[in-house]
Amino acid sequence: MHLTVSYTAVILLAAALFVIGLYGVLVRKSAIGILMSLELMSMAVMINLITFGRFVHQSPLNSWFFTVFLMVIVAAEVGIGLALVIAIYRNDRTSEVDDLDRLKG
Amino acid sequence: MLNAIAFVILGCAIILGAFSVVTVRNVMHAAYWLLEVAVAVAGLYYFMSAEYIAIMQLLIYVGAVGMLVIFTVMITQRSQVDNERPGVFSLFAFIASGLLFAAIAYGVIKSPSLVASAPQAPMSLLTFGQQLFSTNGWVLAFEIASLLLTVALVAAVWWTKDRDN
Amino acid sequence: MLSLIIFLPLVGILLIALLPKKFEAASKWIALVTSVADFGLIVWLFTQFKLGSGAMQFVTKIKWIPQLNIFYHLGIDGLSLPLLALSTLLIAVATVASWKTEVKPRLYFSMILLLSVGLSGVFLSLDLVLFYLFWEIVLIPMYFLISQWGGPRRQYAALKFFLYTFFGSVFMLVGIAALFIYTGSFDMIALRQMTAGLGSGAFGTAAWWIFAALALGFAVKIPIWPFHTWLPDAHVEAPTAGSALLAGIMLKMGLYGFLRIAIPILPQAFHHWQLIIAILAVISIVYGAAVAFAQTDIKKLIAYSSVSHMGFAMLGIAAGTAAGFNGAMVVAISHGLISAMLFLLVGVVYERTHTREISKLSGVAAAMPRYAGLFCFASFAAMGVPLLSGFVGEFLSLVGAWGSSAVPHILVILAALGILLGGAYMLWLMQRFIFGTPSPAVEGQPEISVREVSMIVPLAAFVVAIGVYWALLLQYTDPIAKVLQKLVGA
Amino acid sequence: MLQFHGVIPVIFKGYALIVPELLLIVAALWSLFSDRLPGKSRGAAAVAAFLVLCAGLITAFCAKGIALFGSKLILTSDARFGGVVLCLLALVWLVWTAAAGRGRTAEASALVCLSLAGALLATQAGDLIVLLLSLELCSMPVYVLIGYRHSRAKGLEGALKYFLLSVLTSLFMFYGASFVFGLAQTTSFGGLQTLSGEPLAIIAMLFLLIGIFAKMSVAPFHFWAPDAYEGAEPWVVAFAATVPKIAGGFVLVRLIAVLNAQIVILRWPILIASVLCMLLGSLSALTQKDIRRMMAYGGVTVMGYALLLLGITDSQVVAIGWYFAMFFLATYGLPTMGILLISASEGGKISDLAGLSHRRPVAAAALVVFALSLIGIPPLMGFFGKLFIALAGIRGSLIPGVILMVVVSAISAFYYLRLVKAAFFDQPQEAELPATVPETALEAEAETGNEVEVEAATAADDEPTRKVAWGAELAILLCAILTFVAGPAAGYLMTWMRTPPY
Amino acid sequence: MSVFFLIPVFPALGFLALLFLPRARRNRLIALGPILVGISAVLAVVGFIRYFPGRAIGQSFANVSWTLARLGGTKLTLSFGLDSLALVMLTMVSVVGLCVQIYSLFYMKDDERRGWYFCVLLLFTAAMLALVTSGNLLLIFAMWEIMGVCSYLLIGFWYKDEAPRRASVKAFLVTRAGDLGFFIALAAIWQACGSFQLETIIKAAPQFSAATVLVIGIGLLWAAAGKSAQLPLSVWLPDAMAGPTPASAIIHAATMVAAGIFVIARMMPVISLSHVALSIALWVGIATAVFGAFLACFQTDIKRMLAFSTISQLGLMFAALGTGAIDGALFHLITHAFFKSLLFLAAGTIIHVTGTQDMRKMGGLAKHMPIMTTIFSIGAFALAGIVPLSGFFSKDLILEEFLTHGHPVAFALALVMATLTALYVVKAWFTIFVGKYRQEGHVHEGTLLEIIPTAILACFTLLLGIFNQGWLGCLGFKVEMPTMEMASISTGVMLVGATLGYLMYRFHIDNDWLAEHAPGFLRATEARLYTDAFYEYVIIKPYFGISKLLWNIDTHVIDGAVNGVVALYGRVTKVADSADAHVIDGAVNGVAAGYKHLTAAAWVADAKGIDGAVNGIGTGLKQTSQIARKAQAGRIHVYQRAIVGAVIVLLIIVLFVVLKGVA
Repeated sequence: MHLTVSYTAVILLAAALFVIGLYGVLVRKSAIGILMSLELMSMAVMINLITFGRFVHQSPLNSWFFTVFLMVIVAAEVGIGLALVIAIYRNDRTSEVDDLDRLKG
Repeated sequence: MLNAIAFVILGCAIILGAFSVVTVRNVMHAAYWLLEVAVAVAGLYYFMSAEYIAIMQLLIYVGAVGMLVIFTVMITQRSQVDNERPGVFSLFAFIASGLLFAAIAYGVIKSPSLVASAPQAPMSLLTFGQQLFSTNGWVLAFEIASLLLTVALVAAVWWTKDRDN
Repeated sequence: MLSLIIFLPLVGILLIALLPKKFEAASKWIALVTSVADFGLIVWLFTQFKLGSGAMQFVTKIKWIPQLNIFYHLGIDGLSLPLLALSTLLIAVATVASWKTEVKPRLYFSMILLLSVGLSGVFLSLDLVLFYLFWEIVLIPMYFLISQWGGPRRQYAALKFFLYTFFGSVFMLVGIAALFIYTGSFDMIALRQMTAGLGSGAFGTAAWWIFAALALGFAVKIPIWPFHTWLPDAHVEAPTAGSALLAGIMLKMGLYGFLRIAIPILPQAFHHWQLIIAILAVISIVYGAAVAFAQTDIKKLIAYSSVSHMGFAMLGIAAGTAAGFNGAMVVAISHGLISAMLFLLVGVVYERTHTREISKLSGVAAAMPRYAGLFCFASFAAMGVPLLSGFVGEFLSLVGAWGSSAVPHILVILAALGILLGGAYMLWLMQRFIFGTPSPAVEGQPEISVREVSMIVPLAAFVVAIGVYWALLLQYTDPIAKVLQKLVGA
Repeated sequence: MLQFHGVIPVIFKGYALIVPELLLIVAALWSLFSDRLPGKSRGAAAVAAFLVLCAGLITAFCAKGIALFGSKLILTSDARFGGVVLCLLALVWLVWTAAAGRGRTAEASALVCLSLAGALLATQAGDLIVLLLSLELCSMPVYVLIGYRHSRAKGLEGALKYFLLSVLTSLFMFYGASFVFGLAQTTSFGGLQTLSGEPLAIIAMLFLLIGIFAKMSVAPFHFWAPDAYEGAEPWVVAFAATVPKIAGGFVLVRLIAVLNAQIVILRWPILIASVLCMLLGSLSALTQKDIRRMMAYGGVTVMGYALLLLGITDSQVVAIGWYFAMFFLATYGLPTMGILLISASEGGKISDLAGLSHRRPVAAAALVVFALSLIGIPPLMGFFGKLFIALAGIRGSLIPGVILMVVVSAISAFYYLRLVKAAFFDQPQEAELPATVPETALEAEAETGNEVEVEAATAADDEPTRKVAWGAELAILLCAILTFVAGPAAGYLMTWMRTPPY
Repeated sequence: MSVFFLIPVFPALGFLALLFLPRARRNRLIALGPILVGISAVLAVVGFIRYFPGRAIGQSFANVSWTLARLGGTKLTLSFGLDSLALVMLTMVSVVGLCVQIYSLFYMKDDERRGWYFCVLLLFTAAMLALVTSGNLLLIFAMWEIMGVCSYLLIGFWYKDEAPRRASVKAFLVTRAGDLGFFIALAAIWQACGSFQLETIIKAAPQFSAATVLVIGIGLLWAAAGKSAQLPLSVWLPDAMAGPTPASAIIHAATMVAAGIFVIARMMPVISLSHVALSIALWVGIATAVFGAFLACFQTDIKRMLAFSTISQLGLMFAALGTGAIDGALFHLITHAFFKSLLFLAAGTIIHVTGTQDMRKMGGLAKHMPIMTTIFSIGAFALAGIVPLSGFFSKDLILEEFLTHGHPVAFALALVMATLTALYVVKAWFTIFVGKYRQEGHVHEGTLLEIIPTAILACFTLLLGIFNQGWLGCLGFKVEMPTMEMASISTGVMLVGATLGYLMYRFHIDNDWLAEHAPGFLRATEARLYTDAFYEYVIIKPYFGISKLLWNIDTHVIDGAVNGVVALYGRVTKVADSADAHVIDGAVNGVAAGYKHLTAAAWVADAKGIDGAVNGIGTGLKQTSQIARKAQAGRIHVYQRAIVGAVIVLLIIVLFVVLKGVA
């Protein structure tokens, strides 16, 4: 394994992915855009997990479980998120986040 | 063992894809880029000898999540114009993300305990399966996950029903 | 047994709450029956009470919050027994006095019973947190009594009453917390040894301001001179039964606090403050008497007279001698009886003439001779005429103060002057209110009714009993006074 | 230290100790299929209530210091106490919905049961993955509940805001968890104690903490709460504002207990969060006119009080601080739910409460008990909570924090008493008052059964129903009695939670 | 327990019996009064005869004591003791009491509140009898104050008109002012010897410190001055005449005023230890004597004249005590009691008959009421000190005591007082009984009920005069016949006074004459040498002012200060009257656990202080709350940015802490 330092590079890659996702969440205006950015961030987390499992831990077993269950969570969240977006769309004909500012104060 | 070249290619694909998901104006194109990133990540898993996870990644992210996103974009696409709305570049977000990345990077580089362990014995999927369903293992987590998905199901059904008294 | 005394009125409140609107009038009967039953329990307690021993009796100690060793700790001794009897008696008398309340009677009588719970709790609890808990509980019903059924400026008076006592109690809480920090216990009896054990040093200076914090909390309640401005407003605006209770028993909670908590637990700190308390007490006496002289409203006059009488009790406490402590306790009881009588009598006239202005009322003796007789009796008792309880308290306080090394004799002479001034405003009131030709407001008013007399007679009986046979009260308070004197080592 | 080392790893073949969760799943399923089952949606809520009651009793009496599923679930005594409190809250909520729920509430009770299951598991979790899963299970149903009336745009908007912000913070939590997993090489809490104090571990723990703070709506991450609650209906907010937050609280205390060694550095963010909570929460609540928003900010303030304790590092007192924090969190739930359930059938605004004492004296009395408890007037449990915090705070040398707490609780008295003032002293605007409103619970009994005007949930804001069923009054009364009794029973509860003596 | 301790009990029972009866039945039972006092009078006389030879004052034949209470461990006992002094006083008080009771039957027969009058009179008699026999200073003080209350009730008996009301208050307050001295003395005694028993006090007296003895002495003298109307506190007695005459007879002539002298006599062994106290008593006594006599000469009202004469006689007794020997004072006390009560009762009849108290309107009554005239004359001449009557002997004894104890100046002043006494007695006698009746209408003789009691008193006055050696000498009194030159000096002085009196009557040198010749002098006498004025302007008026001032301080300064403290801001900003403001006011008041509804006008006007303060807090909080709510802008992006920002900030803090290694 000549590139021993390489796995930290993967962690940094994951971090970059996480950060880009975060940037996306802050910038994107449409709800779906934000959801997609959130997906990116979740992928970053999973890369992180798998890399630890593979390179640091004795057996990658735990990391796999962790990743699988994370995927379940993300899938559920996407399910709910999109259902919500569609419901809002049916009400107001918009999914632009900035128009939704009735609740304040 | 990780093949350096494969890592570089996949890394670029992921970063480029993520960047364009975030910045491209048309939401549909963003969705496509998301699929691209998902595939790249699956590849990364494969190279880290986590084949099963790679397959799961493809199944869930590309198959389920990607399709759902595209499907929703199509439904809520009122007009071409909407999609073309220019993404605004916010300095605050950029600086914040940069700082966050720097902090994490600093932490990762400085951390002494993240030392590479001895080469692992190849792990068979059999143990994964057994552990998943043994009471000492992850059956509890599995059950909770199932409940989670039921909730998602109920939510989706409830919100998309027309009559709601 | 003691818990039964405290929580019996709660049963009454429950019964009243369940009364449907149609039977609203029955609530006063329930209140009366409960308070008389409570008083009966106290009488039974008197029979079981072992005289002469200064120790706590009928002690119940149950673990309440073991983590902070807070206990549900009740006990009774010579100091709290008479005060408890006085409080239950006054609650019963107050119920009779407010027989004619039409506005929301159910809420009114449940508030009175809640007050009874609070008061019995205060006098019986031996755990500082429990004591503070009941101390705050008493605040709420009194606030409602004043703000719901009071006179024209009741909101302001109720608000002022609440804020004064609230701030007082916040200081008290700080004191209690500090005591806990230094000793780790809330038990009043155990604290006496603990603080003695700690001696001076770090705790010495801390004891000084802990005593100040506790004393401030109690002083607001007594009230001592600079903190008394809530009393006249609260009295004037409270309904008759309310002000009788307020003056009759709630002022004594402050005295009880001093005698039960502040002095026995922090005797060394008491030495530092003894002279200051004495000075404030004498100021209260003279100031109260003088300002009472200038009042035009009878209730305000009696309120200021309460300030003056409480000054005597504080002088007795500041003296630190056995006679002084006895005097303070006797003043507490006798002032409770006398001021309650005076307020009830003023209430009788107020119910008839709806005014308390002295200028509008005169010549009551001609219109209502029996009423005038009772009022004169009460006034003489207030003036401290021998063979009545007023004299016993004031005499013992003065004798105690004279014998104490901490109180200079000039202060005692000033206090004696207070007795004269006390006589002055009482006589001045009687001359304008009772004697003389009947004013139009008083003309043709009906004589005092049997119900109203039945309120006054028990109180008057006790006043005479204590006045003639001093041991009736002193046999209970003297052992306590001896213990306190030993603790203070005046 | 929580008794982790003392726990007997009993390999439990049977599923006896997760029966409560199973019962909740059964209740959820029953509600989902309630259209075909007897009693329709209201019956479902009643059955759910019964099952929750059984779950509560089981957790109360048989869960004692046992690790299940290979120590993935650790049932310590404080988790048991948390479980019972959460079951109680859900019970009150379900009884109220059974009696006065308007419109189709089947899905709502199903979601509540699932969320409660998630909450129970979260408080008992002994493993990082199980913890994350249960937290998600606990908060996901709430997204739906917030947006329950999807015909109301405000509801959905609230739900969306809650959803997005909560997912964002959960991802932070996952990211933190991944690093913690990476460093500690295991996901079980026992293993986490070996975490070293290196910067990466600290950052990871901070991310983990941020995720939980968001669940508890602690100050810098509380922005979703007021909007989400205002969007939702009061009866939904009653659940959303109490159970998930309390579950989050218990999880936070457990995590802090686990990561005790490294937590010293994280003491600063906790204290900062606590101060922010108290200030922002109380000041914003002061001028609120909507009860739900006010309770949201009230919740934030309460979290501030609890966090104050968790910031103690003085070794002798730190353990006691946790237990007091847990006790305080538990005690704040009941009054909040009570107030919100009362306002549920009166309309969300404070002005809607006007003249409550004439219409519903029982509810008015209960309102007084709730308000006084939240302020901290002695006989009720709010006082004991604050007393403990004060004493532990002073002992743990956090005196400025305690002083801030006293000032803030004085300010909180202002807005809670405004409810009492509205209920007792304000006259209702509209003159006509339905004479038939039952004067006392007893008279209500004499009314014929508890017929409830089923009112189509119109698009208009939830205007108050005139006829309030006795069941609802009963639920609120139950809630008030529990709040009242819990005060003096504080000592018993603390021993039941095995709090170490002072 | 000998039966003689029942003497005070009978009148007390009478009081209790009458007290609780309604007015009608009480008026019918007034006969109960004289019967009960009669019984105790008989008992007193029997006691007197039984213990006739008697022992020295102080050794009690029989006493009974009981413990009232335990005070800080030491026992507080009360006791009654019968010694020769007590016996003599018992007889005197009960006989005078009996006569007054009988006389009152007549005097009050048509007053509709006569039941109440007899009830209080019985209480008074009981109190005086108890005081006399009590062997304990605390019991004496208790009875002392009870008598004060009775005098208040009796003086203010006709409460409908102004004069009695003011007089009763004045009397009670002045006597209570005196009682303060008693209070302080008691306190000093308790501190010194821990008991109030007379024997223990007198036994322990030598060990007292000089300061204690001085305090006790001055305290008791001040109390006696109050009770016996000595100079500084003598203002109340002349006004006390507003009460019914028989009441004045017993209270302001015989018993109550004598109580002061009695107590000083009882406590003489202690007081005599401090010479300062004795000299004070002497000079105050002599001054009061002369002052009283001087003013009596210019009184036109018969009762007021008698009042001033009582003041001067008491002054004389006080001075006698000042010499240290109590025999002269006590002997004069007893004789004075008889002839002064006789004079008062007779004056009562005269007033009843003539319908006026003004002597100038009377005249020539001798012709119409011969019996009353003789009785009145016996009393008057005893007062003047004419030989065969008791007044002469007791006054001589006092004069001798002055000489034997070396007080020549006091002796001279006493002679002046004697002449003045003779002057006003003779002047009064002539104006009332000689010349023609200046009013129309018929003057009739006194009825039987009036004559019997006055006759009894006249007999006692004569009896005491003639047999004083035999009667008093044995009861421990050192009484001997006055020496020839003393007798001649006093008779001479009396004759001078008498002639002056006759001349003033003859040439009508009375107030009208004085009006032209010495108006200033007349005003002075009318204003009682400005003693009343002194009290009015130096004490009472300023006291009114002070109390008004303190009340203002109370309502504005202290209250204002307290509210000020509550108001965090100095100047209260006017709260914007938006709905919010009301909410805040509501909330702020709400802090007092619920609050009916904002009675704006009355409340705000009154409570500028507290309301302003509390509003001050309210405004401050409202503004900060607006700012806090701004943060909740409503758009998701703002929230997300806020969250990420918060994360960043926390990260920086944590890293900063980690890097600096600060735990």
